[in-house]
Amino acid sequence: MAADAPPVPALLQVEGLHAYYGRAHILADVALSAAAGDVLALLGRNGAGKSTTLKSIMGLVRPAAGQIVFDGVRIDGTAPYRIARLGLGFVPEDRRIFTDLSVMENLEVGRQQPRPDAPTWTPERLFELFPNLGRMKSRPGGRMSGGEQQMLTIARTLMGNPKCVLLDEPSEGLAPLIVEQMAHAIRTLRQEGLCVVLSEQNLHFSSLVADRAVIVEKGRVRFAGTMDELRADPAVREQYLSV
Amino acid sequence: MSAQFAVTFASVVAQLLNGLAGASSLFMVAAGLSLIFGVTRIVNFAHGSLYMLGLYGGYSLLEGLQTSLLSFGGFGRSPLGFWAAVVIAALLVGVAGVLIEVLVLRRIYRAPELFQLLATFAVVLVVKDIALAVWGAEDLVGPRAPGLSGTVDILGRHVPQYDLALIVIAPVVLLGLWLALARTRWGALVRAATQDREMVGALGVNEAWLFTGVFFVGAMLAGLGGALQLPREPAHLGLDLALIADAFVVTVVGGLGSVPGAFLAAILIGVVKAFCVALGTREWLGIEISFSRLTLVVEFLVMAAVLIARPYGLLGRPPAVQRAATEPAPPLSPPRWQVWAPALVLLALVPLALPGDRYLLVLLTDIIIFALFAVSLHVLMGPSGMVSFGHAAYFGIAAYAAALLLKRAAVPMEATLLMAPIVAGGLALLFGWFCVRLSGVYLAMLTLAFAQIAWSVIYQWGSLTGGSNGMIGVWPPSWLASKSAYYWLALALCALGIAFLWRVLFSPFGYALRAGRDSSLRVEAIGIDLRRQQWLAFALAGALAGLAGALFAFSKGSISPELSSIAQSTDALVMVLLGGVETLTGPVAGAAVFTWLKDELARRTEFWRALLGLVILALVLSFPQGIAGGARQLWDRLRQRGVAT
Amino acid sequence: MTGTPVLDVRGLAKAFGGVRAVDEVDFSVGAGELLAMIGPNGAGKSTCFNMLNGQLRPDAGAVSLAGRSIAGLAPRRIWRLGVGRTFQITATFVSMTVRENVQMALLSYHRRLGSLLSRARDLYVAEADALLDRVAMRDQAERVCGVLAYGDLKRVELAVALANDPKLLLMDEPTAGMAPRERVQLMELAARLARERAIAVLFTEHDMDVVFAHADRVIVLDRGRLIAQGTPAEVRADPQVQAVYLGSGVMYGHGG
Amino acid sequence: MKRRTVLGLAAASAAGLALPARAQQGPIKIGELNSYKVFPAFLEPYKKGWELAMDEVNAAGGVLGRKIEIVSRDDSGTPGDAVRVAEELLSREQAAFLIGTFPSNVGLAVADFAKQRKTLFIAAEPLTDKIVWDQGNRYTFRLRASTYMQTAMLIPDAVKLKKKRWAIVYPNYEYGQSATAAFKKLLQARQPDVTFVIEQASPLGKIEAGAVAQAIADAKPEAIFSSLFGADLAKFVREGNQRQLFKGVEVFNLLAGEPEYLDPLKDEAPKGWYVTGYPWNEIKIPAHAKFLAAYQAKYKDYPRLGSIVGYSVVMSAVAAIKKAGALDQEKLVDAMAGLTHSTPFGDITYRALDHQSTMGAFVGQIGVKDGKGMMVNWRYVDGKDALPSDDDVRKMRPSN
Repeated sequence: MAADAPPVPALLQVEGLHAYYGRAHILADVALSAAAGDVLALLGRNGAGKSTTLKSIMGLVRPAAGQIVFDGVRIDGTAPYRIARLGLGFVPEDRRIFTDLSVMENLEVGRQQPRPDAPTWTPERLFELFPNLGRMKSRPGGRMSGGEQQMLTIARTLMGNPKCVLLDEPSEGLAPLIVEQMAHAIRTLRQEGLCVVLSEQNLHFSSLVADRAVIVEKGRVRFAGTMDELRADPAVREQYLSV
Repeated sequence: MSAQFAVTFASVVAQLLNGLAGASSLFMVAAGLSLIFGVTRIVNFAHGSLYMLGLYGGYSLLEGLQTSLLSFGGFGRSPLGFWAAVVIAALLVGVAGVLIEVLVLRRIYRAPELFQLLATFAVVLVVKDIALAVWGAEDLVGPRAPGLSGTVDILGRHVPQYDLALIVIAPVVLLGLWLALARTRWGALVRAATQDREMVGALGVNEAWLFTGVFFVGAMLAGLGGALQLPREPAHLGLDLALIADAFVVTVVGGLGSVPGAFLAAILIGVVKAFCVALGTREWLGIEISFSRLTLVVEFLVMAAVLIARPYGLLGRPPAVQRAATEPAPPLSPPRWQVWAPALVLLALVPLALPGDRYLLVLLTDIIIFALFAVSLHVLMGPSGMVSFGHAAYFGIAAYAAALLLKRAAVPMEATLLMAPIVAGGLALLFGWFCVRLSGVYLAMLTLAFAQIAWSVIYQWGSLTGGSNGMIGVWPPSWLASKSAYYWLALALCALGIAFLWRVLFSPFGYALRAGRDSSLRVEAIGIDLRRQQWLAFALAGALAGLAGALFAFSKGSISPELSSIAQSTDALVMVLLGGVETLTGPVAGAAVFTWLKDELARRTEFWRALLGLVILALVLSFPQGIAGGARQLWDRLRQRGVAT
Repeated sequence: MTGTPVLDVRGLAKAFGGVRAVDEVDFSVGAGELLAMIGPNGAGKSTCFNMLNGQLRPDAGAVSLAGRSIAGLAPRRIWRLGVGRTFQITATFVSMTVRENVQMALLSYHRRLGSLLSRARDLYVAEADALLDRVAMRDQAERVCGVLAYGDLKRVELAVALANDPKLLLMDEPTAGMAPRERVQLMELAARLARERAIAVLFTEHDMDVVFAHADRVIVLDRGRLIAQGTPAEVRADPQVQAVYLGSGVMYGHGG
Repeated sequence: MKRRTVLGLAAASAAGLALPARAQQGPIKIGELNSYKVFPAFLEPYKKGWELAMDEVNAAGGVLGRKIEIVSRDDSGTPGDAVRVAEELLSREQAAFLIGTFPSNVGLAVADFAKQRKTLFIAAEPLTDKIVWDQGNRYTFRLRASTYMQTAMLIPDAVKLKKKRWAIVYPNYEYGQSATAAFKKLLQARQPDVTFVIEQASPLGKIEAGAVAQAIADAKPEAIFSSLFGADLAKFVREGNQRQLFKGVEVFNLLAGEPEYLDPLKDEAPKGWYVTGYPWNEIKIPAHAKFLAAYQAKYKDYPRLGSIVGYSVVMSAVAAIKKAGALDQEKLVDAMAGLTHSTPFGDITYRALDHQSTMGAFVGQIGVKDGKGMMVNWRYVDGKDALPSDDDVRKMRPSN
């Protein structure tokens, strides 16, 4: 599928991914790819397998079959920390902030060595991206609002200086104003040359930030193409996204 | 009659110092335990064994330094040599901890909660036999600390210099630990992993090594606590279990995961014990109270009081929602009749098929009774989500109730089988009222405290219970005198009891318990008084454990306090975990395998304890869901493979 | 609105460690009415909710349900008085089937929880299925909640919340995690139920398309205070609300 | 075989549940059970003791023309397991009768089991007085000098010192409690003006030695009676020494002269304490010399008191079989009553009156020589001289 291919060589390439949860077959033959500077939206209804796809890439769910290549290295079956150290960052859907740790300590946990081929982040740079955080450096994560936590969880992942970030439902449960800030942040990441893969239900938000989209339904890929192609195809939107 | 004497200021000070010195090692062991629990959620039963290894290791190192060619002109007898031995022993124990973590625990982190406890229980058995083989059975009295073997006069009392050294060392260790946890990257990682280890891994931290590191530090602290006791306590084989209960008490009283809390709790308990000794026997309002006898159980009284007043210990906080690495419990399914009905028939036929084998009947009677005991515990642990470390309280109390009713009140044995469970259920109702107000390990430890209190009452109330000797002549009437008659009775009653409990789990009452375990938030939001349900479940489980206890008493003809002991509670816990918490048949399988294994191995080999430990470890590593759970998982995996290909 | 409101809140306040999470909030909801509570993350919406459902005890203020004070009562007592609720993060019994989840609520409603020997799954099956029909989950009645999709769990929660025939329904972000059309369907369902059964509905929501399409009235909280209230149109036009919450408006207005 | 096929109960019968071979003309099996893993310090030498005895008996041609075989089991220190193991020994191993046990509760449980099964049981070690008195039965006999007897052996020295203010410290269970009760009763009978200024009961194995030593020192006693042993004793000695508790104070300590408990103290063994025990290297009677030589030759180690107990209990068993001339239980029990035979401590008799043997103990003081503790000024006290009057015993013992 030509439309599926990113414009430049893929940084992240997933093929034939299968995953189970207990007895349930969650993913069946999922494929996707994304390149540096590329924002790929993984769309689909709740329960379609978006989150499991991201977790499988990150190694948090062990895929039953399939091949995942990141930056030229096969990473399926690899421990999550090794995947993270290759420069793949993960932002979970429910934020998973360390509530007992302060903002600075949360960032410290995410810190990794700078990478020559990826932007280097410092707390100062991150506070420019998320000004709110800079005003609450020593506040425990548990005493922050949902929006602030969402910023912190992205900042924490960026402290690892990733080449590619997986964002699971970044707009979920946030006030419209905060969602706008998230969109701004994701666009900034793209400008920095990062590869971003995000899972979303919010087509509108996705169309603001993403270049390409993959639609998953019942664990299978039903559409892969550019955002423009998706916009031009109301039937697909209707059938798989219930828009 | 003991004469009363006044407690003077000087003696108060001296006893305070005794308490503080006694608290020092206890603090270190508890801090290590707390650290390990905080990060890995492992209730490390083997922590006492690590402490014991610290003492033995320190002893051997000092012996080596003093007697071998390495003595370097008395280095072993110099203060430097002594402290070097202490530190090296602690580090070696840290390495032992690493071995335990890497070889065993790392493989089962994703197993259901508390399953790791089973593995560490097995480690206790193995380490104990290793220590016996390496160091022999005789107590080993270590040397006094060179340079600190004298005493200091404080208010006319001779206070050992070494005690003062211990009093100084503990806060230094506390400070060091606090700095490491609060001020270093390692500390931040440890605290983060305490809450969400999977996320820490996803951020590029090698959690496995982080855990290993934590285990090293925790084990090293236990080893340090042990090695520091060398000048005060002989190395002997009973140290592991003597200490582990105390260490748990201190950890929980202080608040899980709180190192300063452990410090405070150790001091509190050390000082309370010292003052109980100092008070001796006192008479108040005509009632004589022997405080020195109270030392038997005082730490558990303190723990019960603290937990009732502060459900999360002195400095503990309600735990942040911890992300379990485990999957949620699967739905409960009733055991298939195709399995249990033939099994029951076969069991009933045993006396007819093998009329000569009295012993098989005795063993099977034990297994059947323990199966009911384990199932009654499982009702709490599995579907209700309440772990009890003190389930033997009800087992033992019922055994005593039955025996006393029979011997003292001349109640027919048949009637005692009805009354004893009622007594046990009543006691469970009393204890449960407090317990269900807590959750998690705190709940478990409160059950343990109550069980110990029950045990100590049995143990101390010699005029009624026969004290540590127990009671003999608790035999059933003549129609049950034959082994097969009693076997059938036990089989019938235990099968009925188990069937009743299983039935209850599928009743509205049982559903509400399971609902409460799944989501206490939702349960409250649909009008269910969860505590009340749990409270009644506690009583029900207690009563059925009581039935098992009464049957046990009459099957043996004699009882003694260890029926309510920690060891008996642990056995039940091991049976449930070994079989698998998440299936109904698990506890039955666990009871059968554990009882049979123990009997079989003890008969065949001298080092049966280590062998039992190794077999349990093998089972743990091959069936991380328990024996029954493992069988189910295997089935799932086969099906999955079928679908994928 | 006519007569006594179903829910009436006056001067509600709660502080945590000196921070006023909810500060002198007044509002009421009438029978059959859908009231949306919106505001930035951390504005005090959850605190407010938790005081209404008994999870938290208010520091000050009155909460009355159909004229009866419920402030400070335990959640289960409030439920018995006729308050159903759904949670922001779904709270279901993951080891039970969808039907069993609903049956659980029915068993509690009919006070059958002391029963030790009857089989729970055989009780109130028809009633449970009727409720599941209403939320279009009947076909998944036998599935275990642990494997259900998030949006489906939300619907299970709604069915559970309806089991006690409530006067008031508290829904915390009822459509979070759902696809756009599912959101619409769920809120339409809630609105229909509210009107048919004269249930008062109070909900929080971040999806402004949902709020503006379905709420009868909207109240806006910011830093614990009520800063605006009125019809969706009035609130939408409020510059203060735009500044603290709605933003430029690019994030909504595309739904349906 | 067919029965076993019918019983496809693989789980329960997997291994080792085969029916016992009914070998009538093989060796005579004696069932032995003990808490080897719980009390290894005492029971390892004990095991060596009975192994030596078994070898000697068999080398001499056995008894009744058959060799003896001791089938030994670990009872894990609990009455429940002990009763099960005892059943296994009798029904599966076809043991002729039972010997062994260490803790009192296990001893009593097995005694009651023996009564129920009408089988001879020779309790080797349990010290509780009840096993032969309050709860004695026809089938149970006990070898060792009981708590009461050992306490009584110390009384003459205690009375001689004419100390008025006594402190007591004991491990808080049957043995310590009875020792304390017996000591108070016997001392008060001989010396009515005595006062007990403090009584410290410590949890077994968990004594708060510093606090206990301090509390006793604060009570300013003239003498101390202790029944501590093992780790508790070692801790108490060390903490007491440091706090100068024992300066000018006479100390009596049951069992502290037994090598099991004395040897670990090395040069810190408390000089001058009055103890019961076993000065193995100074006993000159021929029976002991022979035993000592054989033991040292076989194990390259010196015997502990446990070795004596293990050795003697087998000798008792063999003597009983020989006297009974058969393995019939009633004949064996009748043979045991009044049985006299030789042990390394000299001849002993199992009294028909209460089934207690007259094996005595060595009473003396602790001295230190070459950095090792040892007993000095010791004498052997025959058990028969430390027992209450026959009338008193009859009153205590149930009439069955």
